[in-house]
Amino acid sequence: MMPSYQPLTREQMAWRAAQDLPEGAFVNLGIGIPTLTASYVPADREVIFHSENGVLGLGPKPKPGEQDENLIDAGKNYTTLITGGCYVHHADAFLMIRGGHLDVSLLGAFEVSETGDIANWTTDDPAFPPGVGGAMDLAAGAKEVRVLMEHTSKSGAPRILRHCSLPLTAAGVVKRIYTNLAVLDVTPAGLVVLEMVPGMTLQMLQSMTEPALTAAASLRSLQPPTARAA
Amino acid sequence: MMPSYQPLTREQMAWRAAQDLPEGAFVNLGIGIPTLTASYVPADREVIFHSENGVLGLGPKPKPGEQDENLIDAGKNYTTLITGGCYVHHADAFLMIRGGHLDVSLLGAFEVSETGDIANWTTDDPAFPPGVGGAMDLAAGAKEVRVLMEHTSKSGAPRILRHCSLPLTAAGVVKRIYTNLAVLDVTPAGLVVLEMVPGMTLQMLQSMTEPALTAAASLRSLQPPTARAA
Amino acid sequence: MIDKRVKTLGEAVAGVKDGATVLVAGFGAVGVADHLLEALHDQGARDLTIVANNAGNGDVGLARLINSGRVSKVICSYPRSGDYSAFLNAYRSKSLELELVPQGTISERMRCAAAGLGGFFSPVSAGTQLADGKETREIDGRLHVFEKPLKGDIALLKADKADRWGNLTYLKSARNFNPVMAMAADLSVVEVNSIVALGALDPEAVATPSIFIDRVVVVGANA
Amino acid sequence: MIDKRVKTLGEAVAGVKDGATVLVAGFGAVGVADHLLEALHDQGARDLTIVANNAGNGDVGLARLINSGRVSKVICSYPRSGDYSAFLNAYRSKSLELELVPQGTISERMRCAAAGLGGFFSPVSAGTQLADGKETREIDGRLHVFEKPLKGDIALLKADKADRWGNLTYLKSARNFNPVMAMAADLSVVEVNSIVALGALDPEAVATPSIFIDRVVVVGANA
Repeated sequence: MMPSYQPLTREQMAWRAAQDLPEGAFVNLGIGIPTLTASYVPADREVIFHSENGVLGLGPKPKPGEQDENLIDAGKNYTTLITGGCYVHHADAFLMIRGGHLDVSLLGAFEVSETGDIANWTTDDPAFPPGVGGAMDLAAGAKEVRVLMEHTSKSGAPRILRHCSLPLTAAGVVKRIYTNLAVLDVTPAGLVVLEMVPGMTLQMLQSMTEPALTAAASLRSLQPPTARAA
Repeated sequence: MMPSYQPLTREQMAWRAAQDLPEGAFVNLGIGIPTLTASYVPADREVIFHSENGVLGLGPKPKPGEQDENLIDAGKNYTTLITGGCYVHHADAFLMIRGGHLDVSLLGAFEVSETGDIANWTTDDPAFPPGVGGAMDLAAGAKEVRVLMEHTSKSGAPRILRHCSLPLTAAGVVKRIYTNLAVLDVTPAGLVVLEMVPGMTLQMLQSMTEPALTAAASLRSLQPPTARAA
Repeated sequence: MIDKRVKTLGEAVAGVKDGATVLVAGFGAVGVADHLLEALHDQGARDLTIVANNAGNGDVGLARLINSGRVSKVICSYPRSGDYSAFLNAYRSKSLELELVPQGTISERMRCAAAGLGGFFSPVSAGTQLADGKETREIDGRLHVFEKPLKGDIALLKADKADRWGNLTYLKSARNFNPVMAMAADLSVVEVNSIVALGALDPEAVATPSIFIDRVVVVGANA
Repeated sequence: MIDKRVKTLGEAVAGVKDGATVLVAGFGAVGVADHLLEALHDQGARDLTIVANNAGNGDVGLARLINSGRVSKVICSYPRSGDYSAFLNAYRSKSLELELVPQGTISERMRCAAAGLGGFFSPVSAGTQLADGKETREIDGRLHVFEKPLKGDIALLKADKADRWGNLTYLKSARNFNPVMAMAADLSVVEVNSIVALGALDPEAVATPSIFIDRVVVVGANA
């Protein structure tokens, strides 16, 4: 039987995460889907994006021909600086991360546990060297760590687990999870579902999630404006 | 019997210490006699003076009427910045001190021991609160710590001792001592006298110094140009 | 629109609670937020722990807070500077506790807190009275002392220029403790000589990035 | 007269010994001292430990040193960036050891060495594979890992402008690791786009003060 619901696209996921970034927030966007989030911040809000390589106030991608070879983001793509932004060195950039100066760190992940553990730095493939970059700093340091990821693997296996199977990036840090199916909060009482895509039931969502889910009293539909979606 | 020697003035002591500051050296001058040293650096040498309050490249005192209320030295006197100098914040100013980036830290002292212990921060007077300022940082951090002080107390008691009687600022750090009577090196074999004022004998100097003194093979006369002295 | 400007000194120091730890920038009389200190006096919070390099002069600013019995502890490197009679009287009457910390250790402990670290080992003060009771460790043949992070509830800062986001520049040696304290407090409040348009400060020369600043108030001729 | 300028890239890297620890600034291809890395290749030192964020690309710079068998260890946060085949081949053949360190911990360990400290406790990596074998401590209810200072024998830096004393400014995100590595090496060598007169750099905007720099060489159009 075909599912009666439509998972969010990557752009819609990014749109949803962007709605929760408050006015004036300092935010670090992880590489991957989180990076897309910058485009969906409501136009009347000022949100300041931080890049681990010493840029506070990342702007949109430069227009073709206007790239500056000395201005890249954490994904090593050309970027711009918004008015009011500034440059700092690496130790200061990570002081901002580790010291709790970022309001939100929005990360991609392979797995998240029901207690907020996150695994996003290695698949432990012995054929390749591991790489950690700023992942552990970003997971450990921000005032609030949020994850943006597909709800299940390509084969349909849950990625929200009782315990992460992959090596941890940090333990007990994730507060909110945005997936292509739902928005969930990690609480001391377990995972609470705040929003689900139209047509999704708690039972269906539970079948794709390892730990027990509870519906929030305010449970509502996760419906991004289709006009914004790619 | 009157002594047959003439102790150095404070200015002459400062002159002597200045002669040992090499071209290109980064130097911190402690409050008191060490501060006077800046005026006696040979004109053909560039020596860069560091101030704990975030000034790298302290210049001479400003002329009357040219004081800048935002530019003071560690002694809280108005100062100037030389061409090529720059400003840093306190954590960076002390990173320079503690991290061994200063070539010479020239300190005043109450007492120095034969193993290079220094006491210069408190007389332990219970009637007054203690104050340490940057003394312990400066004594612990520079590549070479040198002391500039009167050889004896006003009452004639030795201030170069087997063990300091006053609370220590740092242990085993002093490499050279300039007094109003002599220049001495602290070596693993004990105190070695490099220079003495004219008319001084090793026996007389020993009588004013608690630990045993050895004369350097190159022992010579400490004779500042009187024209420079105040 | 992000706008950290507040109109009055009262708004700038609003909310300081009794028992708060207050980071007071400056070295001697330079780089000190004189107006914010007076406003804190008016605000009324008591039982304050003050972190500063010195301990106040005359009967203004920090000294006035001490004279008014509002300070229960001072963490500083050098209380004996200028006319420090306010501190001296309180110290002698034991109405105030002194924690004496080497100047570089004070600034490093605040940076440690700012950087989200749990403490560090320093060779400074090892083997001295100021290390009494502290954990020590020999590292690479040298004795070190364990120092803990030092965080403020509020920092009172003085800068030259600010924009509405709170990016700051300073004047000469008035920089001193300001950038470090700005990073090390939950609430960082700055008095400035002037506000400039967003983008007017050179992005290569911002000394305190906006992320560390919460409130900005103009003082002096431009207020 | 202090003059840290050297005329050739060969002079700039003279004296690097076999077994040296080399701090290589840059993030991706930005802020990397490409010319100094090539000069180090020509200079010939072997058995190098490289500290960098990434592990080289293609067959230039750091990758070329690796391909030439000159690197025995890489301390980095993210070797898998771009065409990292040089590193990958050496890693697979076990001719090179990898010490993987979180990016903020690398920069903080270098700052720790620069600041003359003996180590620090960090919450980053606590409870993960990268903390295996490291001392841990619970501080304020949170697990921390003890991290040691990381010092270089030489730092290879890239800046925009320098004066003859070695004061430096950078361009935009090319600042990255450069100021930290400049502070953390016994010998700090920088390639710059241009030399300016002493006093031409704004004293409020010097990003690396002269005290940290030993040799300056001009590269590119102004060389």
